[in-house]
Amino acid sequence: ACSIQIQSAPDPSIPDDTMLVAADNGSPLFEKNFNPFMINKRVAAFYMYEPLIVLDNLNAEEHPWLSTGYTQPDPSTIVFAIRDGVTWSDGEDFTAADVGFTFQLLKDNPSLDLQGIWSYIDTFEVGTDTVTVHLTAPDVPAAQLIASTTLIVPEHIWADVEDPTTWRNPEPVGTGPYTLGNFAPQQYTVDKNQDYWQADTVAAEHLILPATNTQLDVATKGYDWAYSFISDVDGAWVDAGNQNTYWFPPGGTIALFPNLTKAPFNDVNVRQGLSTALDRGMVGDAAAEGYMDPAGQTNILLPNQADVLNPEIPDSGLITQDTAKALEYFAAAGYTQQGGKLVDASGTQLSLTITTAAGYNDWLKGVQEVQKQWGAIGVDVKVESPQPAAYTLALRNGEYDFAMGATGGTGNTFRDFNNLLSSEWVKPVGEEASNNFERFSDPAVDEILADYKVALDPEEQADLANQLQQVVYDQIPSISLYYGGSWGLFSNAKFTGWPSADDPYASPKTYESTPLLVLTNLKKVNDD
Amino acid sequence: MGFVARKLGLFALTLWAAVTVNFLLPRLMPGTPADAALAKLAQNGPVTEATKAAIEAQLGVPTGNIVEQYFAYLHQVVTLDFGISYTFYPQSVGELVSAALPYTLVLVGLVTVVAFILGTLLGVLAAWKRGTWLDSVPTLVGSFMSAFPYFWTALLLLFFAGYVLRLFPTSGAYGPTAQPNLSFEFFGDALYHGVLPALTILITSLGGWILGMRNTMISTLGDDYVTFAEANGLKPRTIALRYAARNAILPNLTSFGLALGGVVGGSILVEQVFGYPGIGYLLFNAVTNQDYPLMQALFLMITVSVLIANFLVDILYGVLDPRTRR
Amino acid sequence: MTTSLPPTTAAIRAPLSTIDAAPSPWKVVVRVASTVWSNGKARIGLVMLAVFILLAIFAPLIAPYGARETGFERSADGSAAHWLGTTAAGEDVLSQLLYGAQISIFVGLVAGLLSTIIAVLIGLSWGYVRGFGADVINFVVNLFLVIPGLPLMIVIAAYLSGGGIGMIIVVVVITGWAWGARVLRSQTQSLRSRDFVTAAVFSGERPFRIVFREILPNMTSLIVGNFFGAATAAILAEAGLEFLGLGDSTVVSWGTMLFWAQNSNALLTGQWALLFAPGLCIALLATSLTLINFGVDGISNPRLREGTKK
Amino acid sequence: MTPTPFSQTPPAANTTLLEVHDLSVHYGYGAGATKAVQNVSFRLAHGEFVGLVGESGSGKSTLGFALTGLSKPPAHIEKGRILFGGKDIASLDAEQLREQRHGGIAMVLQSGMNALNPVRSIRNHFVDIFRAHGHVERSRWTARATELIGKVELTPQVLDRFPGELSGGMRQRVSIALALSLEPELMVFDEPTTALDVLVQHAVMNTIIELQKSENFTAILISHDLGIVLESAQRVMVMHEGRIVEDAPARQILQNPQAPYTRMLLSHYADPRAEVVELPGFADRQQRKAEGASRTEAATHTPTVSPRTRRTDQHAMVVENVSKIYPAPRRGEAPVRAVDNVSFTLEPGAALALVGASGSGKSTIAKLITAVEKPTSGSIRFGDLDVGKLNRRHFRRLHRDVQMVFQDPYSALNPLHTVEYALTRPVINFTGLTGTDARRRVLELLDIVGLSPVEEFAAKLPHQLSGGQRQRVVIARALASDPQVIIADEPVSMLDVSLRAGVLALLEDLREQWGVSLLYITHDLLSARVVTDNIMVLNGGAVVERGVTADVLQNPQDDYTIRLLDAIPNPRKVVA
Ligand SMILES: Nc1ncnc2c1ncn2[C@@H]1O[C@H](COP(=O)(O)OP(=O)(O)OP(=O)(O)O)[C@@H](O)[C@H]1O
Ligand SMILES: Nc1ncnc2c1ncn2[C@@H]1O[C@H](COP(=O)(O)OP(=O)(O)OP(=O)(O)O)[C@@H](O)[C@H]1O
Ligand SMILES: [Mg+2]
Ligand SMILES: [Mg+2]
Repeated sequence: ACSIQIQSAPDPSIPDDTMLVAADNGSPLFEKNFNPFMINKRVAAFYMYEPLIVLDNLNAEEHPWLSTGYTQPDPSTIVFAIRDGVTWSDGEDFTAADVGFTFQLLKDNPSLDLQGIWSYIDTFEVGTDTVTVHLTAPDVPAAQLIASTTLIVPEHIWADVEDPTTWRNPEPVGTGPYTLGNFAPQQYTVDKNQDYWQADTVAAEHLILPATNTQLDVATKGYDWAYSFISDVDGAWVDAGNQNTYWFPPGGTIALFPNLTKAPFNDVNVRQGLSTALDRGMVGDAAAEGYMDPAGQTNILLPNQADVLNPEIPDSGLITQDTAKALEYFAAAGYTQQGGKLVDASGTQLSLTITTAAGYNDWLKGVQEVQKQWGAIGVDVKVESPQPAAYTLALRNGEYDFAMGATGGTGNTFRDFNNLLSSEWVKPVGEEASNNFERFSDPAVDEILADYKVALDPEEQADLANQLQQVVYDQIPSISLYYGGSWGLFSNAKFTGWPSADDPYASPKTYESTPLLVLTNLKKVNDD
Repeated sequence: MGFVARKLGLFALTLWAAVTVNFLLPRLMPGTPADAALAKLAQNGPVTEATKAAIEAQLGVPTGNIVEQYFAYLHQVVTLDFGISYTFYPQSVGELVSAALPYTLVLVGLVTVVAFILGTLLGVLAAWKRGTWLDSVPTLVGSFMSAFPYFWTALLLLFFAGYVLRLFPTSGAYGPTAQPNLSFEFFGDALYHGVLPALTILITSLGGWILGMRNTMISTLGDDYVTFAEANGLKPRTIALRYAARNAILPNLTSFGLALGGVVGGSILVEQVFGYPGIGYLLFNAVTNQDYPLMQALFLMITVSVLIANFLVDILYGVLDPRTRR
Repeated sequence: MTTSLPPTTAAIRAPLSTIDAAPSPWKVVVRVASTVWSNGKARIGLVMLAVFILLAIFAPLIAPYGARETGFERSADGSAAHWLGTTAAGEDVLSQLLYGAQISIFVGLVAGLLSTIIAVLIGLSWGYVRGFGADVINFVVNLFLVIPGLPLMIVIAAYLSGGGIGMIIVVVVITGWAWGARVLRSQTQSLRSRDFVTAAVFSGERPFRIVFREILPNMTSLIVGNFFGAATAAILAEAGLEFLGLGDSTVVSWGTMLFWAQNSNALLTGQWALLFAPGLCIALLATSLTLINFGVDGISNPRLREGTKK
Repeated sequence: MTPTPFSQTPPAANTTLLEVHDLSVHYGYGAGATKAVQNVSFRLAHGEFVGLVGESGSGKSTLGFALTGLSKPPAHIEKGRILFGGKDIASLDAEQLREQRHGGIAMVLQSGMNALNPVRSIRNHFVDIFRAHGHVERSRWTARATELIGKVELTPQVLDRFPGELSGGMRQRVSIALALSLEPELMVFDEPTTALDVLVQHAVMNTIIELQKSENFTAILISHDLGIVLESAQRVMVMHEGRIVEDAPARQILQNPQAPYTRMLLSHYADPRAEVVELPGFADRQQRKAEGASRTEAATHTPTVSPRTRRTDQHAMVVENVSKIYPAPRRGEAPVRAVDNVSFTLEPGAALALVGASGSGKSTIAKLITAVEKPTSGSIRFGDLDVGKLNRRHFRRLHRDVQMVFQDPYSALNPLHTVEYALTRPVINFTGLTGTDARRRVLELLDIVGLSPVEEFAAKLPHQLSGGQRQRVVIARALASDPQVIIADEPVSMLDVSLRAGVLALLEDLREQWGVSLLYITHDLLSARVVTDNIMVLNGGAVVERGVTADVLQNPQDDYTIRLLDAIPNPRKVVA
């Protein structure tokens, strides 16, 4: 429905083997920073430096990468088998020593250790083609974290760097599929690494990454790959031509975190009441304009992680709106409807404030829908949207009633539940917690998590995961609303083989390491 | 002499207070720079405690109590070394500012001057031809255009001239592959990219100058020296320009001074819409990311340039108005 | 009367026929209003403003749907049911436009009024006092003039987030009063040297009364002009803040409409009316105030009145 | 250099230069129009020097602008024709009109002080004219400008100055030189000397008269001062309410005025040096003194509250060795010694005149006495009040007893407050009366100053009052606190002759009736003569002469006093 239909008009000077990618945003100019350990690095550093394994956070699948695999002889030991035949882009051989060097680098420079792997690692040993990591405590899932988030850098270059914490690595040398091409402050290109260890899987010879990628740009300038939510995507993106398609799989669960230190939100009946009163479909529709599905109350992403789902939970965990049932729950908690208001014994109306961040507009729209629905059963709901920094602070300090937030989607089931439920994160209100902001604490659940942490047997893992889903379903530590999308926009004009609902082999994200999966899976359309 | 000393004292006091306010403003905002960075990261997934610690270490988030920070800041002000930006870590504030400043100065500065000159001329014409279409058209169109919201004008221009008609580039200060240098080619490229933002500022600021000049000029037109000049049969052009306009422009210089001082602050909304790499864009990023070092430096720069611009206008006043010469 | 007045001064006993009825404050208002009305541009402005105000007041009656009513087709083009189409969230644009007028006009008028009041209080005392007091005020006003406006707004907005429209008004007022204060001060200074002010001192009046009963009423037109200027600035500032996402995006105002329009990329989805209409309304509302100011200028400066030609 | 216009032979060529036929000029249109000039007709021959007199607002300037084609909207010629050299001015288009300004009609504006562009040097003013008309070659510009500036008795250095750097008199001369540079056939001088000091005024008038003789242009001199006109013009037109009520040779006007209005104007001239000075409404002071209080008794005015009865103590204002030095106005210049070691005592009930040219320090003394300014040295005492060191907070104590009548009744009243409000405030503040008592007192005050019916006047706004009525309100306000001392700083200089005498008589009356002492500040020696007993002459801040008013004026000792007396225009001098 477009009165002025914008048409995609790709720049004819961009050849067929070159891909235009909206992956990196300058502010508004690019700073030439390819240090993979910095928060402000160029995104293409992810295409140049590779992890030991690539974890697809959509379906929690591990892909062996610089390591051909790892074994866990006991819950506190990991042995990585290092891939042979990999060379750095300057021709030097990649070895286990490089992996060891990288681990040591992060130990020596804690400020570079953004994922905090050294909070798990105790020591490590470098073998000829293995690296063995000893953890400080038994922790099976830590292997995945260490393996998937640590980008390996070449020792022969980084050993001479004076201060790696500020070094901008202007001429990056990595093992990845791409090397740096032309760099200008408003756009840079990366070129295919012809000596890449799986060079035959890489179809695109060049990637162009402009510094500004407004939605208008993306729609009109013939981008091949972008990661962005576009309103009315069919009208604005698909109809713009250029064989555009899109795939918006769930990348996490958007949920409302109740503050469990506050009455009456510490009453599970109140939470159940609030949860049952919601029409999640409408909330998701309002927030994501109908592109995302309502989320089940299990902390599992569907359909991608369907095989983890606890089959005993009814309806795949999806709660349908049921006002009568909600009122029953409220009655159990001592709340009754009076004159359209939900009041407790003393006649005070149930009132709460939902905190969300300014500028997170999909959340805001969702919250407004929640406000409407809860208002309809007589709850007085206020909405606050402070700046992101203040929102983060409120969340971490536990100074809120209900807060919007994202949960799950790390690609590691244990971590998804641990972050949400473990009492290890719990801090008193006023002190910053880094996870479990709702401050859920249950010794029984802690026990399940402890078992999970050391479980090596997949059967046992699955069983524990089922128990945890039941906990989330019954105790409502967070009220799941809808899935947060991964907004993949693709064009089939030059390259095909994009991830899709039919072939959900990877997340459509353009940043972090999953793009490696995509970049090694594409095929050129005109192979001449 | 006592008068001058007092003025200078007041100037210094204002400067100090402004500098101090600039220090306090960012710190009055809730949350720290690390929280802002975390909030950004959290959009991509949960963030651990270790991450926060690493971020804080990376950014060098200020340590010490507020008094120590204040003195460290004063030291920075004096040495003009504002350290490393949080948002754009590891770039230094100096690096960032010196990269952004030229574009803002040229774009906003040039347009401000052009708008002032053009608006003033149109205002003179309107007042001189009072009651004719030369008066009513510029004043009505001017007051209408000056009521346009900046960003709205920017968006419309961007959409129609940029995307529909594809006449001008839609973002950036120069072509995507260009490397900034002093060549003729680059200059032309930069000029081409500046057209739309410049047009936006021109459209929305022109009206104010037209109206201001028209009103003061109508007042001076009634002054006795204008009547006397007419009685002496001077050429209408001479009367309009050298008598009426020449005197009418003086009061408008003060506004011009403030506007010029504001140039350094850039035009946040316009730069935002056009992704123009100027100070305004930097400022917006700094503020929304609680980038203390960058914010402090930018605020200081803006404050000082407003003070200096006012000072220069005072001097110009002295040159243009013999009455103030002492 | 039997004063010893000489016969030749009979002229002093003015022709009593010219005596008007006792002046009431309403007469002054009527006089001011008629001066403004007599200006063609101001007349257009007043009519425009009146239309906007009426639309805002009667929005609930005129608007076809509720401002926040959703559930219509998303991003639809104009149709008989939705003259200006719908938003990406499935709201009726026309209804939002009508309800949005309430906020914009409210913010404009309230913020304009408040910053004018502050400007008057500070500008007048600044103009009247001398010595240390004047230096202190001068210092404060200079500070507010020198500190960059929009950034200050952003910082305050970030600090006061969640305050809704009230916060926007506070921000606009804090950053907007200083200029008016400066203008009013210089006018006060020139008025304070008038004889009638000195005469009031001789009448034993206290400074407060001199400032607010003798000087203030003589600046009516300047103050009214300042009000319209401040209101215009407030309307534009509100829109700017909302557009940057620093306001309260849950209310429906023209500013938030633009914010959501930009956010859902109305231009990309072809919803040009969604972007065009609120901006145009802001521009027209602000223009109406600017036009009224033409008439207000004429009150204090007869030269700025429109020539009464045939 | 006393001008003697009548000794001059009449113009040789008696041909008509300007012919005005049934001219009406209106401001605005329709019923609300101000008919500033109505049905005016006259002829002007080559070389004539004609005076145009009339009170403020009678339409003189409007006529002057119409003649020179300078009428601006809303002014417009409603009907009639102006033929200059046979050509109708109204028929010329803008450019033709502009071109004819060289060798045509030039005008020196009423506000000559502001007629120069403040940001252009005097030289450039000349250059602009030369360039516009091209009647002087570029090479001769400086020479011609120097020549012209010399004709108005200024030095060539003036050329490189800016208007702001010149005194009012110099600026007025520059305006005249500029007009002269057009080599006009007819010059219209609109009040060329208003707002100038008496001495400067005298000098400028002399220059004009000399110039007219030497350059032999035709001149119209507009003035509200019949004295000035009669001293210089051969023929006088008297204007009243937009019409010319009398048009006759100067001598005839003086000796045999026809119109009652002309006669009224003439009656207000007297020589302050005369043995006996009488003005309409004033018997001579000495005579009155001799007659005793008979006149006062005649005024059977009995106030309901006798103000004096409450006073037990009467104080004198004692000024001793007072100096006031203002900081230098520009860097590098000397500080201004506005008042220089002045001492005097104002006894209760006395009337003291303070005279002197502009800038001689008169107003400064008034400010010092009223504590508006503090003296640099010396002391001012009023009873137990040390006025010189009075704090702002104690102003009320002083102002209860010392009040001021302002020079300009137009700006001394707040245009937005009614007369009643203006009078009620001091009554409430100083007498403590409230409600109906205060109102009664206000009406009484109006009655005292002769504004009746009092109720009606109480309700008026200043713009509904004439200048004289306003000044009466100002006086009433000064009386409201029942003061002991009234300072009147040039209370009539802004008023037309027709209103002056009434106000002066009122002041005089009040003093006699209520026993207040009066400090009368003026540069007008005639009025000083009629209202005061003693006089002090100020020059450059210092007292140069003092004594009994009549003695000092009849027998001046100081040179400066003599010059002041000489500068007074007096039509009778002409015939004498
Ligand atoms: N611009 C104007 N608009 C309307 N009325 C005007 C205007 N200028 C003058 N008048 C009116 O025209 C009449 C004549 O004014 P004019 O200036 O000619 O008087 P004048 O004799 O020169 O007085 P003065 O001695 O005060 O200069 C007055 O009643 C005045 O109020
Ligand atoms: N506030 C001031 N600052 C500096 N100089 C001043 C100030 N007030 C007056 N003067 C100077 O003091 C001198 C005396 O001024 P004053 O006003 O007393 O004269 P005046 O006799 O009242 O003159 P006029 O007849 O023009 O009113 C003048 O030279 C004047 O310029
Ligand atoms: Mg006049
Ligand atoms: Mg004086």
